[in-house]
Amino acid sequence: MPVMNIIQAVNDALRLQMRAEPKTVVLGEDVGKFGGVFRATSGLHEEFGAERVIDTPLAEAGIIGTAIGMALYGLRPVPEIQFSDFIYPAFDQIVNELAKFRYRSGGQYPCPVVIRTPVGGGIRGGHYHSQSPETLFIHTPGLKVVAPSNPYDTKGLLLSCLRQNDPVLFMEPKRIYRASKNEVPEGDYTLEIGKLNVVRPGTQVTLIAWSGMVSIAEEAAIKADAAGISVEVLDLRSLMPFDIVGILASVTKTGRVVIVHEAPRTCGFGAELIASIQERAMEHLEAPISRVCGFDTPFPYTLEHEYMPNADRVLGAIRQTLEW
Amino acid sequence: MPVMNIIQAVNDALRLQMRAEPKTVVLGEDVGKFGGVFRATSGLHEEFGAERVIDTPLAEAGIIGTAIGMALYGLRPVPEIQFSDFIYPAFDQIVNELAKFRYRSGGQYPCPVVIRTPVGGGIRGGHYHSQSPETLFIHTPGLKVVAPSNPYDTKGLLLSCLRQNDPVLFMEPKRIYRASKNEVPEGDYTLEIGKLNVVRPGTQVTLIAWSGMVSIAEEAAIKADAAGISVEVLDLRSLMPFDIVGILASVTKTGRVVIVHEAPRTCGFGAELIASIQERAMEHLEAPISRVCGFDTPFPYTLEHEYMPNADRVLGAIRQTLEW
Amino acid sequence: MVAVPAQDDLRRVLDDDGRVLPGARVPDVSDEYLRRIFDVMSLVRIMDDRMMRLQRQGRLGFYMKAIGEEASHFAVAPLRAGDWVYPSYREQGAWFWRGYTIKDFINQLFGNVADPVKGRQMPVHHSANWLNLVSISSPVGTQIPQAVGSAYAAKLMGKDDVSMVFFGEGTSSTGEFHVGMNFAGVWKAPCVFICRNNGWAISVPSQKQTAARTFASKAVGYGMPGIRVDGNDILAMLQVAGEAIDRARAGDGPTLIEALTYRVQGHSSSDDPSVYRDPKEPELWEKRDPLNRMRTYLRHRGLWNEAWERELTERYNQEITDALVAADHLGAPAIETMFDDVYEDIPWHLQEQKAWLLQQARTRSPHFHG
Amino acid sequence: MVAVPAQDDLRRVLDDDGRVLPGARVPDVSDEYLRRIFDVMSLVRIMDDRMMRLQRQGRLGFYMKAIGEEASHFAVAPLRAGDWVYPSYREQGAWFWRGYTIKDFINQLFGNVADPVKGRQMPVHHSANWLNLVSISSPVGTQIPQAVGSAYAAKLMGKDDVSMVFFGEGTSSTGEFHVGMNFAGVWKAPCVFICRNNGWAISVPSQKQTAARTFASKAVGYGMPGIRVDGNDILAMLQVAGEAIDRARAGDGPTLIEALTYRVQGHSSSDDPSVYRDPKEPELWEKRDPLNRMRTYLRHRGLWNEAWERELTERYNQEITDALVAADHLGAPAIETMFDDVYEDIPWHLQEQKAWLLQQARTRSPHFHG
Ligand SMILES: Cc1ncc(C[n+]2csc(CCOP(=O)(O)OP(=O)(O)O)c2C)c(N)n1
Ligand SMILES: Cc1ncc(C[n+]2csc(CCOP(=O)(O)OP(=O)(O)O)c2C)c(N)n1
Ligand SMILES: [Mg+2]
Ligand SMILES: [Mg+2]
Repeated sequence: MPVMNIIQAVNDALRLQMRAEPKTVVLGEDVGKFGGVFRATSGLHEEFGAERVIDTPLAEAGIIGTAIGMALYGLRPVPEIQFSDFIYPAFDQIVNELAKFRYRSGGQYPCPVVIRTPVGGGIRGGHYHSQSPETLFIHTPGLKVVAPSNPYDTKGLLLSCLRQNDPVLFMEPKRIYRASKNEVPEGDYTLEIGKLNVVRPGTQVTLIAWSGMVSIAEEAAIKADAAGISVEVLDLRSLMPFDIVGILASVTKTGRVVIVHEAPRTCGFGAELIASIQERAMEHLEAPISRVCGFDTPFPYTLEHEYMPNADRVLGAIRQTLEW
Repeated sequence: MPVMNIIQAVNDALRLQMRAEPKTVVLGEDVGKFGGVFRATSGLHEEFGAERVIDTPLAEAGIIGTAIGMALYGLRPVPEIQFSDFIYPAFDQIVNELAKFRYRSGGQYPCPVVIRTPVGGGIRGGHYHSQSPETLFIHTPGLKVVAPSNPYDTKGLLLSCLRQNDPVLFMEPKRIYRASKNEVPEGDYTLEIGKLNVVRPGTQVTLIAWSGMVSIAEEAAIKADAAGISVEVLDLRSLMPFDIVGILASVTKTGRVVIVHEAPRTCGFGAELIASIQERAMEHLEAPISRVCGFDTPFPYTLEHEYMPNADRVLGAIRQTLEW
Repeated sequence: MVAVPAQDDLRRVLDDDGRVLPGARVPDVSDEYLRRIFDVMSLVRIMDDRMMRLQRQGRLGFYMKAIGEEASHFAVAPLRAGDWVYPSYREQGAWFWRGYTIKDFINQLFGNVADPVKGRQMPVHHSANWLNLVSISSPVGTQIPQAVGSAYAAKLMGKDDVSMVFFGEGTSSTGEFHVGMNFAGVWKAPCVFICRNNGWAISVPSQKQTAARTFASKAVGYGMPGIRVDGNDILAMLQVAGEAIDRARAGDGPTLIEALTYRVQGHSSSDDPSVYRDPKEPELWEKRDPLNRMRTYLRHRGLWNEAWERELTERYNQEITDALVAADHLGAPAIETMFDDVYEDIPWHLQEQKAWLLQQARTRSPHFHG
Repeated sequence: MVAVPAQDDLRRVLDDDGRVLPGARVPDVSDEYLRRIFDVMSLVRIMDDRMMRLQRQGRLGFYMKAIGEEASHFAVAPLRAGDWVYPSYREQGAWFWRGYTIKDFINQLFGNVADPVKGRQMPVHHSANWLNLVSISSPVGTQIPQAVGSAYAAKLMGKDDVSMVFFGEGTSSTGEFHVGMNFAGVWKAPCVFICRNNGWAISVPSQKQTAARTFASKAVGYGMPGIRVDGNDILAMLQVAGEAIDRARAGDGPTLIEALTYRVQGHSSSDDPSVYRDPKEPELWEKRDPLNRMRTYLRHRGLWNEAWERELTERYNQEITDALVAADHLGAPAIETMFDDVYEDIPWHLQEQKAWLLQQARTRSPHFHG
């Protein structure tokens, strides 16, 4: 099996699907000849032409707004938002339109648009090239939110997203776009949306992460292991819907939970996980569920490493959970 | 003391402040001669003229974008977003600009804009006249979020907001705009932002609510009382920052918590409250914290009463919490 | 005050009294077609009147009238059935013309079990995919880039379908208007933009929306033709819409049409225009009423007589009454339908919430219909 | 390919070689003023060059050059100190002209403890409230309605300050451009809009941004004058900007200026234009280089000699070197400053997070500066 990075996995999934399904089109800023600022759509313009790999004017509301109209008419648009920090001009189209079209039309108008967008910090991008906005979309009924952490999952999940009929926010962890590599089957395969992956089995503490934080969680788990603590690492992969069964299976086993995310702590998705777990498994919990998150400040530039969760902080939380 | 409803309290606060501070200006759609679709700015145009009570073109991004520029230059703009459902075209201006201006400029450019907007359901307004979007703004560092439930708090908190130097989302509970009445001092007074109000003291269960749900919570508490259950009702009033001290004081006393909000359950502010409470007071909790919320669907029209939390549902949650 | 427009840049065929203007070219349309338009235009007038009365009686939550603006709806008349229409909330004529029934319309207003959108949206937010009429949204302007997307999609898929989108002049101030128009220009999308300039956006007069001389002139910024037409002149409407549709279908790109008309009454059933506008202003415009002008024109052309109009008025009134009676017997959608159509399948958390609600409903709620 | 523009609708004073065009009116500015402009324009060129080399050496995270577009920055030159400027990320000249120092500039790039924005933003996102230069944002277009708000505020407060806002031609596609321009038109706001049309928005050529004939023509839709100027012609720039500023200050409302120029190099240090554009295109434009043209003009006017330019080049190079050395000795902002300026006061939850981080830092982090 070839080894790919996440960019290549995205590219491969798009190419396969565009070959298989002529209705699939890609649109966004710089996605054409340039192949996207991260090169995720590289080569697609050459293979499928400017009509299916569309360099749009600079307007996210236009990218999503027209993608909605394309989907209603019968295409399968895959808009790219260059950085998730720039998704907000399209926010109305996403939360008031895309998310609600099927519902508000009584099921008449499904709207299968898959929005790809890089998320997260760690690239010295400051306020506007680092945000992790998943909460905003998870809180919006009608959207699915998928957040893979590695190339294999990226390809399989992206192909699944492109073939189902609900709108999806597909979050790509930009910090590890190239750094994360694993074996990826060449041809077609899909992964079920809504299922977590037990990245590392363990018995004492459940560590929940997604997207760019999975590798941090693994690092922390390895350090914990060295200190004699057995940590089970869950990669959620899909945030809406999220895999409550998989989470509870782990939590009822360990009784202790640490959640890691990059987004600001307050009202981050970690809060929902805590709420959902304690509602269903309070009697199994042996300590408060703790969170290692981004701080409740805008994402800073110089101090970004101080801002972002790291393995030491996660390890600290693991220890505290055990000591409680 | 005169009795006012919430609309009158808003109007009174704006009028007082506009008299006291010539830099205060009101802008938005229909806020001028018409006095706003809910008449909250009624009479201001007559008293202060079209230059300070500005009917804008139909563009929320323009309303907030220009308000930001006004505030930077030295005015005290108070934009109205006609329904909070229509705030999303201004979302980029709010989360990427307004919220971050002070921070990103190293403190050079404070941006004191107070956005007033009606929230919540119950007026047969369907998808787009009923939303409760607080999570999105609480999750955005740099914004304050204030959500009064009655005229007295509305006036005192609005005056506070207009006199402090951070941007605020001021959420007004439209369902009870006219129905909620109480005594309101005529002149000037302010209430501290960030402090909850114990609406009804009790001993067995802490019931947390804000905005339009406070009256539902009270109704439930009265029913509970009749059934011999003593419920302490907290009106949060301010959601960012929220009054953790006040919450913990109640929770450590009762050990049982029910949270009520209209917004969809998943990633609603209830989740954060649960997370924050269990992190700090796990040992005091005698049952899982439960939530009575809007469902994770778009806000429906015909079935809006089935959608919205009501006293019976809250009472049910109270009972379950006690039975746990 | 909205001035009666300068003639120079305004396309007209009929004068204010419904007579063909000297030198004007009458579009080449059949008698039958014109009579059908008059028929549907009358239905809109009748429906608006009946529904507003119902609303005033407290039997309907909300309504929005189009009185005085009905001719502009018939920009859809030259379209084919396969073409797509993105209406705003004030183009009842577009719905009826394309085959949306009185029953559909009334059931939507009541949000009952027969409502095509299952009671999900407020009154006047219709949707009819079988007629290529796209679900109406309350946030204004969002439909504009969407229509451009459909237009582009048709082009890409090698079909010659045209998309048409309606919006008010106030909506031209939104960012969505700009991005939609701009994409359409760049893509040469087969899309026709109908800006109904009815003078008011709730309480805000059109002069406060823009400093541009006309709304049609905004087309310059998008490299497409902008045409200003007397929106109360059915013949001029049919003509400019027909030309724009033909251009679009021929691959010559989009057109912006400003249909100059007037909102004779309140913005919606919740509005009271006496608070903010001079009551003489609507009077001025009543003389230019589109239905009256069309009637006069048809009479001159020998296509109208009183008996015919009386008959159709009675027929529609009866149909509306029947639909109302039927609607009265139809209950609300079942409570469990609240969880359908959020997604294609119902995910676990909604299954859980649904089960909980049904449990609650069984034991407590007075509203339980399930 | 970005065509060399038609002459007809383009305001020019100098030809491509820096000679005054027959019949052109030279703006009435002093020799000293022109020499100052040349001085600052040279600084921009030198700074861009040095910083890009630094970036290539891996000593700087990111940089954005303005090479070939510098003349357009001097739209700010006719402003008064009290006027407000909202730059985008590519107008270094506007900063230096108004008094932002080389040290400020370099400290910002390094995000060190002397950075005026405390290391909060990426390189090239300056802010200088003491110069009425507003904090730069990465999301493009957001500054446009903001500038209109400041312009309105000045008017309301009875001051005659003007606001000026810069953006690229790509940014004219955003909704923010539209809403800002439209509000400005309606409010007759004293605001000057400078659209730097440099032909490209990253990899997207200007013809893919709009089907309008020119960007200046978009002014029609907002009822304001739109002027197209040779943005590489310093005299023409000063002239049209001066006129627009005067109009604004006199209460005659806003103006849109399209400054036609060209992005000779990559979009930013992260970009590689060879992937998407013909390398011959920049060559064409190098002949129209604004600094060369200005130099020639000054020489003809007797205001330039080699020694002077050599002296200023050396002086600036030295100042930059000094500032770099100084910057090297300045550490990052203290870790606890991360929690300042989110709000005026630090609320409890940030106090808690700050205490936690300091505790962590003390025990673990290698990056602890506090
Ligand atoms: C984005 C958004 N903001 C505000 C509103 C509230 N609103 C509903 S209709 C309306 C006025 C629309 O005026 P216009 O576009 O001229 O259409 P008309 O009602 O005249 O047909 C406003 C402000 C809305 N629906 N959507
Ligand atoms: C809202 C938003 N979307 C996307 C981007 C990414 N981006 C940064 S610069 C740029 C191109 C801007 O082009 P233009 O406005 O012509 O300015 P120029 O870079 O040519 O000076 C893009 C797409 C952004 N910064 N903001
Ligand atoms: Mg209107
Ligand atoms: Mg450009």
